[in-house]
Amino acid sequence: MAEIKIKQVAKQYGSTHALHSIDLTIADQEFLVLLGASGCGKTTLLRIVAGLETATSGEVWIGDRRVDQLPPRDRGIAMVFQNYAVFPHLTVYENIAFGLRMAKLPQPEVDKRVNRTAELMHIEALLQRYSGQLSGGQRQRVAVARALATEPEVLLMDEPLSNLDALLRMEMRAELKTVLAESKTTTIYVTHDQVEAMSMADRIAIMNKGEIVQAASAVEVYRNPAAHFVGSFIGNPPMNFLDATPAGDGFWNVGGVRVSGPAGGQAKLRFGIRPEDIRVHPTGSVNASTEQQPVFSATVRILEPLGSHLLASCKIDDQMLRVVLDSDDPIKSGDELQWSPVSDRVRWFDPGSELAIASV
Amino acid sequence: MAEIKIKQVAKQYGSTHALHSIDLTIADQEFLVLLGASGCGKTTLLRIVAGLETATSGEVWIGDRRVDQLPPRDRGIAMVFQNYAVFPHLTVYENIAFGLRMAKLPQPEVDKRVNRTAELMHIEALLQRYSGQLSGGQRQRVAVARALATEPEVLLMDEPLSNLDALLRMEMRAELKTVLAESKTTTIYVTHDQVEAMSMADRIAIMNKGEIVQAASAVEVYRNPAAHFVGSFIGNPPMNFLDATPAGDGFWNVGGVRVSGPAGGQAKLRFGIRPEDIRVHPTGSVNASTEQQPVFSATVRILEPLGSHLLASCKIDDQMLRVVLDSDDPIKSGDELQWSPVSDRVRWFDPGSELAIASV
Amino acid sequence: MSQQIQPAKVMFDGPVHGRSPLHKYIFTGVVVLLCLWVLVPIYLLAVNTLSSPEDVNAFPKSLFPDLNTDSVSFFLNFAGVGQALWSSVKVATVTMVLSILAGAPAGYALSRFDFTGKSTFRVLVLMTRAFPLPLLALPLAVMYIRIGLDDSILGLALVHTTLALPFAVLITYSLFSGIPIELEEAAWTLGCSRLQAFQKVIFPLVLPGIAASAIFAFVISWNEVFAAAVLTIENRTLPAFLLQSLSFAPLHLKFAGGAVLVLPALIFIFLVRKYLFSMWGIANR
Amino acid sequence: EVLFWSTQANPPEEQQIMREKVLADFEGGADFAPSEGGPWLTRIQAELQAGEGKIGVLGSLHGDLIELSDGLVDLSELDTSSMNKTFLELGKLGTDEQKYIPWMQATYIMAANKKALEFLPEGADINALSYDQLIAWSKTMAEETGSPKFGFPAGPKGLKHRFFQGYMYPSYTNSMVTKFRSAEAELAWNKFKELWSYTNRSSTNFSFMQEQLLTDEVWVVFDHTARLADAFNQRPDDFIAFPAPAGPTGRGFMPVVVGMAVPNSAPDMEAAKNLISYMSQPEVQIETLRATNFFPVVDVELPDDMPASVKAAGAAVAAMSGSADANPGLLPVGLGDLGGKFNAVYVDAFERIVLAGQDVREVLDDQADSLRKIMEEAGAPCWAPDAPSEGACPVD
Amino acid sequence: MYSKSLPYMLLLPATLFLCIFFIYPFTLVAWQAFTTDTGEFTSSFFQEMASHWKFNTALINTLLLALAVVPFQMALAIYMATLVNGMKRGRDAVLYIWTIPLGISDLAAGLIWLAIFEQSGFLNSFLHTLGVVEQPVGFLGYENKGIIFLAIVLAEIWRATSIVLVILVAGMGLIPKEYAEAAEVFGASRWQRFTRVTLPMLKPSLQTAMILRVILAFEVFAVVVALGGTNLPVLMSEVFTWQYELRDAHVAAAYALVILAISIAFTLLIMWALRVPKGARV
Ligand SMILES: Nc1ncnc2c1ncn2[C@@H]1O[C@H](COP(=O)(O)OP(=O)(O)OP(=O)(O)O)[C@@H](O)[C@H]1O
Ligand SMILES: Nc1ncnc2c1ncn2[C@@H]1O[C@H](COP(=O)(O)OP(=O)(O)OP(=O)(O)O)[C@@H](O)[C@H]1O
Ligand SMILES: [Mg+2]
Ligand SMILES: [Mg+2]
Repeated sequence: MAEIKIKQVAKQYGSTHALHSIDLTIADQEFLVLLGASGCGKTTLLRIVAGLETATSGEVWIGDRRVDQLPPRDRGIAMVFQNYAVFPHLTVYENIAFGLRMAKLPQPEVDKRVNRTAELMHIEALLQRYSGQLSGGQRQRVAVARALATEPEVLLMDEPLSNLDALLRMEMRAELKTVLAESKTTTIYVTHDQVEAMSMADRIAIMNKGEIVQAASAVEVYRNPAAHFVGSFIGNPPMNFLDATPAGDGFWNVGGVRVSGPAGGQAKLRFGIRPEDIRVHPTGSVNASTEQQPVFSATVRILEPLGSHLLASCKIDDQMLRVVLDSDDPIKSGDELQWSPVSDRVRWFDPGSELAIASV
Repeated sequence: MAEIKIKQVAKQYGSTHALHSIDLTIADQEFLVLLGASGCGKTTLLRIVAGLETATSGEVWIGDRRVDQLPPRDRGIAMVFQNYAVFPHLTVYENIAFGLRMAKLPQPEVDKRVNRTAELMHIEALLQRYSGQLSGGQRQRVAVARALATEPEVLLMDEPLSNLDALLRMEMRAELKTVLAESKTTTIYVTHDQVEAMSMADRIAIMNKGEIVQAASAVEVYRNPAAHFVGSFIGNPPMNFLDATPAGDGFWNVGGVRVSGPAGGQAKLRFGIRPEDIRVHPTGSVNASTEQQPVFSATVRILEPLGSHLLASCKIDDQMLRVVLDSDDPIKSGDELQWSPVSDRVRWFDPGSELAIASV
Repeated sequence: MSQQIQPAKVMFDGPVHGRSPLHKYIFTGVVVLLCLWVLVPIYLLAVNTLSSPEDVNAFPKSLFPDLNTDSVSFFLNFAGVGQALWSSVKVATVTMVLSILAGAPAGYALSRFDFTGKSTFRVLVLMTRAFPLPLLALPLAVMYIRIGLDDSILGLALVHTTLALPFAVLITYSLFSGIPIELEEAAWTLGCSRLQAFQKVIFPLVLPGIAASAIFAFVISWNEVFAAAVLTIENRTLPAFLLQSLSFAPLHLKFAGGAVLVLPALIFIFLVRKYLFSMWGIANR
Repeated sequence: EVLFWSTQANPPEEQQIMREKVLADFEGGADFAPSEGGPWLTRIQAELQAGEGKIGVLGSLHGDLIELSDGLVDLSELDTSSMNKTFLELGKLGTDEQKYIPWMQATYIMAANKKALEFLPEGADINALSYDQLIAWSKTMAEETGSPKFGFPAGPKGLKHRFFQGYMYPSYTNSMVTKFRSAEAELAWNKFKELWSYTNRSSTNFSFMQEQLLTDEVWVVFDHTARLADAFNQRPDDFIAFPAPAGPTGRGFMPVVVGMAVPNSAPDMEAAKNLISYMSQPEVQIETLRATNFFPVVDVELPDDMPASVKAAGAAVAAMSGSADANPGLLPVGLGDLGGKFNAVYVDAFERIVLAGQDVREVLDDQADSLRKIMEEAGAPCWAPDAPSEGACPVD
Repeated sequence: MYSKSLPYMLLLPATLFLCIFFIYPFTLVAWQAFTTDTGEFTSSFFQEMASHWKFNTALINTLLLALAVVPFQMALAIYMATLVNGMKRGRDAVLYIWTIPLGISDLAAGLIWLAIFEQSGFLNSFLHTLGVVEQPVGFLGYENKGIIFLAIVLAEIWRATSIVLVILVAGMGLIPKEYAEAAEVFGASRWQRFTRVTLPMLKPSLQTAMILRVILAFEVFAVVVALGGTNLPVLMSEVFTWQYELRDAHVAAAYALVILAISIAFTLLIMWALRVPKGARV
């Protein structure tokens, strides 16, 4: 049983508040991904759970034990460091075996596990090298292998795949997921890669400036961002936001178009729609005034080819709107675009609290 | 004028061949992205261009000068190191100013440039910190700022944004691109992020095991991979490959379906199609035997939600096929899928040489 | 991949650009010159040691005298030299071990923690070196006689340890400061206690520093005369036995005695040199 | 085993003979442990303070033993009949008890390389030299050979103070203390300055003149008999020994006495006293002479097979004490632990007058104050050649 | 993450050592500097010391020697350390040779250099053989205080540079090469790399080496006596003189305290000058 409970944990470095009161529970065997902007406190949180940093206040529980005062080695954890921390004086083999030797496993077992994890990480050919003789990505894989080999109850990974190429990363992702599910490990996984987050996470926790803004399943986080920040942070390209002013009767004026929205007394709202939830009408195929659905128009400014797609950045009333188009769409910069939102995908936010308004 | 010419450069570490004979010319002011698997020699190549490593053989030219024997500081370059190498004994300000002080710029100029690049990298609030007081991503941005501040003729960047969140990375990408275009810098940019590569590169060079496999524009690399490796490496998910056996008359048998292909005497070919170039037919809407186009069927095995899409991994005759579906497709694991390739998107490869066969 | 893999001694094969042949000659020249600067006086000591008494007193002196080992063999046959040599080795070894055992933890604490009294401790450690030992010998001897430590290997080693401690503490402190704490943290998360992390990670990385401290400790003990002369009687160390009578000895014996003393220390340094200079390319990633 | 803690017989060769020859026959065995003055003193002080220890017998100079006076046992019971009475009296250290038993004696003489003899001033007798002749001789050598050939042990371990106390002052003032700042003393210092101008400049590094004799750095020297021995033993034919020079008030000279004492803290009193008795036997004294070049303090017939150094020094000492103008002085008595400072008065005068070139008169006046203070603090009465005094020896 | 007491536990063995084998005897000795034999408190010993005609000379000589030796030695050691780091072949052999003087006691070193400088020594023999001088020159004569001083400086540099060297070499080995590389890429010349990267990152080792060296320099003794006799009194030789020749333990203790005070003052100065800002540690 390795449920992790983080209770009101805060951390200050001098006058810098790295973490404001964090509350988060990671269920036993759960795979939690921590997402957040650079410098928002992810590493700090991981280090506090690992016992490498003392929280300024708050409690950390692993299983039934309060671990705040326990040294790292008594917490049943392993960690992949953001900057690897591969031991320079040991070969790759001995690096991976390090935790096993500490646990006094017999040599055949050590050998077995080292070879297994090395194979998993595709570094079996490098076992006799020293870290100075490895490439960045290879070193990172050694760090992951070292943590995996110990088969900990709790695994903390700080951007463990950031230096790997897409292909390898995809493979690693799948293997990691399988291995960790098999070994019933509770995992906190920090990443910047949203695809990674989406595809691996049982649950995603979104951090912003030292606070957890939302912790929910991938789909939930994506579909129903709890706050403006989540919407703007998740999704590539992120959610589009347009200002909305009241137009009476639960209708709102968004970019010159009347849209039905929440019935509330707010003086202002924000209309949110994901780029891929935008349906573009072929030129001339709709008549905005006669359509049932709201039809917006936007001017295309920049076009970016992304291989499988085409990303169009458009303007509506000086506001930015990004639309994902099929890569062979014959659109040009300067074109006028007519579009409608997929109706149940529109989200509304309060610009004051920045929080989402419960769907209507 | 800072064209970079790399001529037959090879590098061996002891008996490890990190680079086989590399030939590559980067035009003046070009933005070249280097893509390749972990450990394929990207960093090594950058370091040789920078002068931090001596090539075992070959020549490096920058502009009109052969620079092999020149020390790094005489090469007019700046570099962002994969592991940052931010000076721990200097504040962020002094780190960024380092190159400027070496160039003996007057203090007001130093001040101006440091502040400008720091702002660009969103680290203006951290100028008085030491690197030990920064998060991983912040440190990385310092490394980038330090290199940008010197406004070099040639800029070498080794995964400069790998530790940044998607949002910031997108922003940085755009700003980097603008700044570098303005300053007419010739750039070699190593990344693992294909979106980054696609959106930034004037040209992408794909490396594999110490060799350059293809160097071409983003679209070209994506659409017309020069080799099996490129197809399988680029694209997320990558290109699907299916074995093809001759069926006579320029037709080939692929997964039990007759497909028109190159007319050649090969005993075997490989049929390549990108996941997003697969058109799925709604259940029951086509009859494979009456259709003009080839219709394949595949069994869905795994479904992965990726936020905006749904990735379905299917099987055809024990071969793996990945298909990208709309995220609200009601498909289930075990379903039978009927699909056709978008016709001019099919690519053929020779399984022996692994090279693409010129389109028919 | 069956290559012979060396540890990455990366520090040294840095960029080699910009060195013209002239630079290389100058470089080599300077190195040779500095080697001579060290070796020539040693050679002269050897010359005087291996000369006959007449040659030692002759003028002008020859740089290549006839070999004469009388003076050296006088010392080697000197009654009690073997015993004294052995005592010296024992004392120096105990000193070495003790000073590292007591010094390294202190150096570690200084490098890793911020605590009240840190600077005070550093100054206190240094005071030991900054105060003339001979003055301390009297109270120490009285104490030793009273508590029965007098004339023992251990007793003398304890005093020598006190002398060597500042070296051990400060050197290990400065080197520990150079080791990224993350390596240690990684070890902790992999199941190491602080002590184990120290043994398995920090220790190998600072081996040069430890070796340096060990050499200092050994040499300090080896060459220490005063305390040795006061605190030991039957277990006299070699310097106590020889060195202090050297100033009364005739010239040729002075040199031979000096050489007899120097030689073991040189052998010791030779033996540990590879630890002294073993380096790991520590990168912080 | 009795531990014989000595400041003498320190050189390795002497140590070895002491152990292997001199002490070999002592029943019960003795461990001869020589050491330098610092450790020697520190160790015995520690044992005395602790009230227990390992040292059985102390062997050292009169001056060293004075300081330990309170910690030494009375040795009156030992048979001292054949010993030099003057020395025995010194051994009481101004008390009623026999604090130490004389062990051996020595004195300071001159030695010269035979090459120097050709420069000897006209009509000078090497065995009855005067200070003026010594100066003239040194001058001739310096001028003829191009470099000063007179050497003087003014180094850190050199025994220069003995020269001033026991040789120069008695020869010029017939006093050691009382006439410290007299006009005669002024003359003496000026003479010495003159001599110094023909003295080897490196003398301030010289401590054992045998070394400089052997290297030919200097040809004529003044030093302790034991510190000249090597020269005679190594090259007996090249050197001669002769008496110290004479001044207006005679040929001043001073003996050195080394004593043996037993500290209160000695582990085995009986054995310690036995060792002292053993050491006082004539045969042992002769063996000691062979080992150390210090002469016996009991009446003995010296055999013929003595080392060259003993023969040469013995003859010179005999000539010196037997000369018509002999003016022997005594070691300071009753100074207690001020002996060092007493010596420093003379050494400082030397350094200031000769080395620093300060005004003789002023320095003497100044140092006389220090001397007076020391004498008063110690309350020591005068000793030869000064006339006996009531109370502290006065400094005029 | 550690308990507050851990650092103190780690310091405990060293502290115990120091208390028993240093602080205790030290207190007894230091006490003597302030009290008479009968136990009265007095400053007369310090007055006696300060008014002694050799005190100023000894103090100045000591400081001058340290000033002449230590900075040069630091520079030389740093230079040697960088030379060694730039070497590929023969590195171990050269380092070994350069560390040889480490094993040589100051007594032996004094002996060796005396053999060179004395009148019938090697230097004179050499000059004589070359025909530069006819008569051997008395380099160490009391009138040549300058030469004596120079000889002592040479001998001290020869003897004790290796102490600094070893500490610095070990320290340099821990500086990751990536920083030098980064500096090089950003246009730093060899010298700039050295001053802007190597030296600052070497600060802890520099500090240690310098403090130890300075303290040892204030205690120079054996070499000075060997080469200079009594011509160049230094504080440490005065301690010996007062303790064992003048037999005045009080004044000797006062001298010792002076050495201690200077040493501590310089230590604090060096610690301050070479401090590493808190955040700048690795
Ligand atoms: N000092 C060395 N000794 C032996 N092999 C080395 C050494 N340095 C690098 N290599 C090998 O050379 C190859 C290329 O390394 P390089 O660092 O260039 O890879 P890379 O493309 O940058 O990889 P990554 O994306 O993982 O950073 C790797 O397989 C690596 O193991
Ligand atoms: N020692 C320190 N002193 C002061 N501030 C610090 C210190 N360590 C971290 N910080 C600050 O605390 C904040 C959180 O840092 P943390 O390393 O947890 O960020 P992160 O979320 O891991 O970021 P990244 O994704 O860039 O690695 C950052 O703003 C950082 O600047
Ligand atoms: Mg982080
Ligand atoms: Mg790399």
